[in-house]
Amino acid sequence: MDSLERTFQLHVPSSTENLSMIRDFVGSIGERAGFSKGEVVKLEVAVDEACANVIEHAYGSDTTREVTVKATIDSDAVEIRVVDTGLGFDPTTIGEAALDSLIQQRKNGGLGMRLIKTLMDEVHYEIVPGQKNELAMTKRRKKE
Amino acid sequence: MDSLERTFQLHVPSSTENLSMIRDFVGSIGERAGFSKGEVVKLEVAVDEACANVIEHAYGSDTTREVTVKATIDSDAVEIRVVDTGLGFDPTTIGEAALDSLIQQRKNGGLGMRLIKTLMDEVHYEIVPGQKNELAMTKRRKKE
Amino acid sequence: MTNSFTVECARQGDISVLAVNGFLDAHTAPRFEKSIQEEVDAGRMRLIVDCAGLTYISSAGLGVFMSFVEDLRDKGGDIKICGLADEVYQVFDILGFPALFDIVPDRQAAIDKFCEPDGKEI
Amino acid sequence: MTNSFTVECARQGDISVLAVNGFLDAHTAPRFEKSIQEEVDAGRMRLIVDCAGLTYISSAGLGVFMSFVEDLRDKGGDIKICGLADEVYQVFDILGFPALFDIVPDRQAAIDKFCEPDGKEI
Ligand SMILES: Nc1ncnc2c1ncn2[C@@H]1O[C@H](COP(=O)(O)OP(=O)(O)O)[C@@H](O)[C@H]1O
Ligand SMILES: Nc1ncnc2c1ncn2[C@@H]1O[C@H](COP(=O)(O)OP(=O)(O)O)[C@@H](O)[C@H]1O
Repeated sequence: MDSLERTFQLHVPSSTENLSMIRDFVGSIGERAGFSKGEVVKLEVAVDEACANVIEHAYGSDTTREVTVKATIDSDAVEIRVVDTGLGFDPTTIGEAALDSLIQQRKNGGLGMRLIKTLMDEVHYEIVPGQKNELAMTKRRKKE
Repeated sequence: MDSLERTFQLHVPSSTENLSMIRDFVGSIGERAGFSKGEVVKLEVAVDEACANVIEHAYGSDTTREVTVKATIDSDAVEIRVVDTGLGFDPTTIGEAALDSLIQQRKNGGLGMRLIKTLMDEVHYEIVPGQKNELAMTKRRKKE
Repeated sequence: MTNSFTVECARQGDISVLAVNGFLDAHTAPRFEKSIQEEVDAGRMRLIVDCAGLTYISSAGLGVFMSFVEDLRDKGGDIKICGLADEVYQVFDILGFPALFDIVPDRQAAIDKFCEPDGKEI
Repeated sequence: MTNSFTVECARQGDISVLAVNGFLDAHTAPRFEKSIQEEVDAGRMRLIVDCAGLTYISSAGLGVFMSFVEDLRDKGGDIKICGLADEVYQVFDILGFPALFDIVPDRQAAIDKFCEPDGKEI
């Protein structure tokens, strides 16, 4: 029944207002893939973080650009690709600060990428600055 | 605040299983546009009918094709375009049977297009059989 | 989940009450059709569809009512509909169902309808 | 609506209880930040955030807790967190919040925490 690969795509304007639509979309994908409630929420959070980063950092909070979320369900996994045409960045230069030091510095952020890496099984960036930046994230389906 | 035109797009495989995702998508669009609960449901039903027709008639229930739903919110209206690359048809040849005669003939359908026309303010088809068929539907935003 | 749908059937005397829940669309209508077909196959012609748990209906769901009602009426039965939420009722209403089906507030009113001599007929 | 978010603030003695409801993400976090800022500006340093109505949180929401807690503690106050649903708690947990914040089952337990001498300090 699930041998066939199924692909889905959502395009929304780059406003944080649309993060809820992105979560609903990704949540439905997770349900289709048979993920438990807890796993569905993890998928939603990871994609929410990725898209919030695109809106804030790649597009500098310009709400008139486009965020694309592509989802593929196959027999092994759900793959989500978040695509933007904004600034881009070099993910290898981003350090991981510990929570206690972020708190001491009164930071209100710096946890998004760690959350994505923890919640998903595979994560990688393909960056072509100003042209197309893609964050591919995979979450495996459990075999039971 | 709403002077800017905002566009959204959803692509899903042509399975009736995905009608619920389409409704969720369109429902969020309706909420964004400030429609009441009843108006949101009308929008959902109209687009559901259009997409169910694409799946059943344009694609002959082949679940491996793609249904595209494009939505635009501007200051006056919400426009939804349902796009397929299936068979196509001539909408002018489709008659409107009365409910009582459909019942007498034990029909389980024949109401979808009427529902779309009743629920939306403007409806028109652009058909290029086998290439691209588009059903454009508009629902006006009330000025208060 | 916004695509869940269930039907539960309870038999009371010669009346079958089908309680539907969730979303009745082109995906779930075949399940509803099967439930009604089972009652018909068992010779049960007096059906109440209790829609109190129904969140959504499209024409594929309405089509199930349309395709069975005439045969049931020919055999002295009917489908009575009850418990419609406003948003669901508006879809029945737009297509003219209230003129051709008994649509009543609740299950008891539907049972009472079966006791009246004058059922709606086309 | 899956993007609704509300905060209600109630003051009990020198403790302010902020009851949050709905979805706390990058879109709604500024509203949460503003509510906490209002308490801080009013000189109120003992805050309880009651998350019993919270359906969802992302790092933007967590960032609000992070950015205020150190200043509050410096001034003898704190933020206690209560009422987390399992799905919401897992996000706090993954990022190590339970080691650095008092996270308790309910509002009463949070009030009790403020009466203990040994609040968590970094
Ligand atoms: N999609 C992106 N485009 C550009 N820069 C990004 C992107 N994602 C992350 N970054 C950079 O990486 C940093 C760390 O991101 P993250 O861990 O999510 O924390 P935060 O977004 O809260 O700063 C950001 O501050 C930003 O400089
Ligand atoms: N998107 C479409 N592609 C091809 N044919 C269509 C399409 N939409 C409608 N039709 C044709 O119009 C007829 C009437 O459609 P409709 O009123 O929705 O009722 P139903 O789908 O229940 O038959 C269909 O039976 C079909 O022949």
